[in-house]
Amino acid sequence: MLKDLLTPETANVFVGKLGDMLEKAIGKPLGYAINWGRIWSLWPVHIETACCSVEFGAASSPRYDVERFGIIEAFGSLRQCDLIVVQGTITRKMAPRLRLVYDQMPEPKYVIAMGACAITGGLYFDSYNVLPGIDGILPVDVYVPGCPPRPETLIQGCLLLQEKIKRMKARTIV
Amino acid sequence: MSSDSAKPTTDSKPEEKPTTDSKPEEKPTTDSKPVVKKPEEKKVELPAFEKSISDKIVEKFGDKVEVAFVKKDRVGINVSRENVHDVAEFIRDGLNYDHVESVSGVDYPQDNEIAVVYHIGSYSDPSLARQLLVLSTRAQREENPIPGSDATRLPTLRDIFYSVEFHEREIFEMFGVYFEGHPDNRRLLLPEDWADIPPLRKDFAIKGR
Amino acid sequence: MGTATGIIRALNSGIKHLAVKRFTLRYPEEKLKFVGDGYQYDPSTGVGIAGLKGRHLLFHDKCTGCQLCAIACEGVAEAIAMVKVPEQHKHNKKAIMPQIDYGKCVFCGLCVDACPFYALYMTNDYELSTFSKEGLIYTPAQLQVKPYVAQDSEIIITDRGASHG
Amino acid sequence: MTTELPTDIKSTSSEIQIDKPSSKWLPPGLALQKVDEKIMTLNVGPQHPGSGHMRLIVQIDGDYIVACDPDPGYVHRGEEKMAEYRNYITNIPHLERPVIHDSCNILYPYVLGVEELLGIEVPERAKYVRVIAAELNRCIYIMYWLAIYGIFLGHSTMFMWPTGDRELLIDLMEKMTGARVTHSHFIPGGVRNDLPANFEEVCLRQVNYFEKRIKEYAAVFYDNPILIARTQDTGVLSRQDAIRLGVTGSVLRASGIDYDVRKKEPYDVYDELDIQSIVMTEGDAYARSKIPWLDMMDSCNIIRQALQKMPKSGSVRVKLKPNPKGKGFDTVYKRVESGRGSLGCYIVSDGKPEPYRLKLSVPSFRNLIALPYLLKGEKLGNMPSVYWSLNYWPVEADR
Repeated sequence: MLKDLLTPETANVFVGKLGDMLEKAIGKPLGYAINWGRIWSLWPVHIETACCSVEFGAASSPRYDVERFGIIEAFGSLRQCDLIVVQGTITRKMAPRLRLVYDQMPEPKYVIAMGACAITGGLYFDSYNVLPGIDGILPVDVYVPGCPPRPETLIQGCLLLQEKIKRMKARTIV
Repeated sequence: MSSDSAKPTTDSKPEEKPTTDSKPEEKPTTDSKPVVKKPEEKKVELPAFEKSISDKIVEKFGDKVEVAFVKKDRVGINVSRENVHDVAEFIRDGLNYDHVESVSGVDYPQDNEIAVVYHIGSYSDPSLARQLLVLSTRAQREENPIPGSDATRLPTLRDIFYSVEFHEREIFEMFGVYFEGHPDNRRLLLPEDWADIPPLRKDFAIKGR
Repeated sequence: MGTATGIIRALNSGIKHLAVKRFTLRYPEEKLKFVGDGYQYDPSTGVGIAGLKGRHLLFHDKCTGCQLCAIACEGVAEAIAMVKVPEQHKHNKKAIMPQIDYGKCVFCGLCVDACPFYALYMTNDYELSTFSKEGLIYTPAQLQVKPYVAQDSEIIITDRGASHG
Repeated sequence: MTTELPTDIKSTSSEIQIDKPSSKWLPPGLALQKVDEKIMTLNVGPQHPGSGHMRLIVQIDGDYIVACDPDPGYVHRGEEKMAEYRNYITNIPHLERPVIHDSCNILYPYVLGVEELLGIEVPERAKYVRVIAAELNRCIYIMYWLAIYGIFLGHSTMFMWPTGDRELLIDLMEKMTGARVTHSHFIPGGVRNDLPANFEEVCLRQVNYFEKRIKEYAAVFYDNPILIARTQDTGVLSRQDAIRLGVTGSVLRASGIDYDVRKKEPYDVYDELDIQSIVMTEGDAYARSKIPWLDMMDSCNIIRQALQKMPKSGSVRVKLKPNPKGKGFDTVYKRVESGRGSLGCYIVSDGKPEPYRLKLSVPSFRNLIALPYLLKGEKLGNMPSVYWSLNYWPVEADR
């Protein structure tokens, strides 16, 4: 019977089905494992763009110690980072540099917009030199409001990002 | 943004013409009538030490200078742009002032002038530690500015007070006042591709205002 | 002081910290205790009441739709917009109430100072992060809800250093 | 390595040959300038842990810096322009943003200036509350500065300890004003709200503990031979040059000039308090980094004095009219001693509710001028210590 089914015409279909089954059996746990690895090593690029960097520093202070969650560890090279936290105002002079930094990061990469200035321009909605939010230049994953946000809010935002990564397809971003 | 900035602002009404031509006899504004307490009008006498400083300058330069105000710890001098270099030199050598704390530009479109105000202080003379000498001069203002190559020019004070270097660069980019003799009239704060008029002029309107 | 003694002193000072209590606030499990219920303002005396400047709380029964908060915010961040509400109040003829965009709000509290009818207060809620910009816009109905914020730890200073309870 | 001190300071930044803007002109960083076979141009920043929000274009010959051209302006947000469109009250949240961790002090000259313009008398208790807030904020600023200084020198403990201990004071400020860093607490005519119940007691306890903690930094940081080797005799600024460059704050006091605005031109109640201004004469990076630390102990002292002398009750705020405005044309220049040095605010009013022109004369911008001068002839490895010892906060300099 098996011999009847495995004609040269149907072999391709069977191999394809087998691949799908394998994908379902292994791919999902594998993706989960990959994502699990990603969420505990969210290392940010060391780029301060404005004053929110003060609270960013406070978040890694002994009081809040955000490295408990495996996120936001002070780290060196941007070629090995996968998170960019835009800490506040992006001016017209800074915007090309920010994009340049983002483009140099390896995939997958995530963006957190920290502070009112990064989300909508905040106080500087009518300034001549400030971008009205960073949506125009970077795809933002999580918005952390406040001016500046409390470290707790930043931690909450990072936990939201971990939650989001957990539910992402691991292989959609190669 | 560039389209907004071309049109002049409407809120600079000509009737409220801010001038610094107030005479030294006018009462200093430190004693202006408080809203809440002390409603009595008191007879104003000028602080003696500050008066002596302004007298020295007037004695030296006569009617080339104009004393704008004499308040507590502050002496205001207005000078025309031809004499500002000489006056500044006298302030350094004759009066012991040695550094510039702040250089601010103020745009007066109704006078067609841009004022540049130097706040000069002294570290080396203890008796002048509280004092600030406010030296104000005015540059001609152009309706359509081409920073660096129009008539909006002033002599630099950098060879007298070295500390004005970055301040004058800032004034150059924010107001378009070119400082003749300044070695480094480059852009400082604005983006490299800034092509609009200098932003702190009054006819540069910001979004939605 | 020689180089060796200097380094030994530095190491010694660091090692002493093994005995010091842990200062870390374990955030999602325990939360900070604040003074009062949030920043409030008393228009009759013109003085505020100390408290955290967090998310706002809007009392629908007191808001008259006078827009003073929106005018105060105009010069700061333009975060407050007046929107129509379905409910009818006798004192609110136009049926408009503030809607706050926390993507713009800077938590300065000047809108609370501006409100003459005790209708707008601030609360201790600070956990506002979202996935989308739209999620940061709080409508009058959302602002009405008084948030529950757990407050259970404070800085305690003992001989073995400062810690969070 | 000491800098050759020329008798007559020549321009240092102008020696870099950068072409005048033209149609083919590229930003100075993107266009590689070939100066010499030996000399290399190096861009530090704006994405670099050692520069923050600014860029330093340095030219190096081997390991020695030949010239340095600072390129600020990455956070230039046009505060001064926007202030012309806002009234005296709504300007308050704006003007504290340049230095959010020193926000009381940057607001102080503005508030004093507006009070002089409007002729407002401040209640006595409010003056003391302001002084306490300003001194707490100075400590918060210096602790953050110290933390970053530690990171710049590769001393991670000195990042962790100050950021942790500064939370003690942030906690106090949060009780007092309701925000961690951006307080918006000072207002023309006093402060926004009164102190919470038993604040004095908590404040005294935490400040005492804080002072005990910062004394420990001597062992781990200031007496550390590695730090001394890295910073002593680095970037020496002589007394004469400090005057000519017009620097301010700890940079000035490290060069042997006793100048503290709190002492020389006391504002609010500083004339009733005992202030020592710490002066050192070495003028190197070590002295510049030690003075803020000693300043903090002085600040703790001032806070204790102020808590003792403060009236226990009374009004803290004068009620203002809506849209207050000055009378006719007037100018005022007020200055205070912030965490970085003398901070001035120049307000020109034309009788409208908005200022006609507002200029912040910020210490960071004034200290920036010393950077090209100090870095000339230094080793590249000393750049972070010299740069950050100037007490420079880029956001403030750009405004």
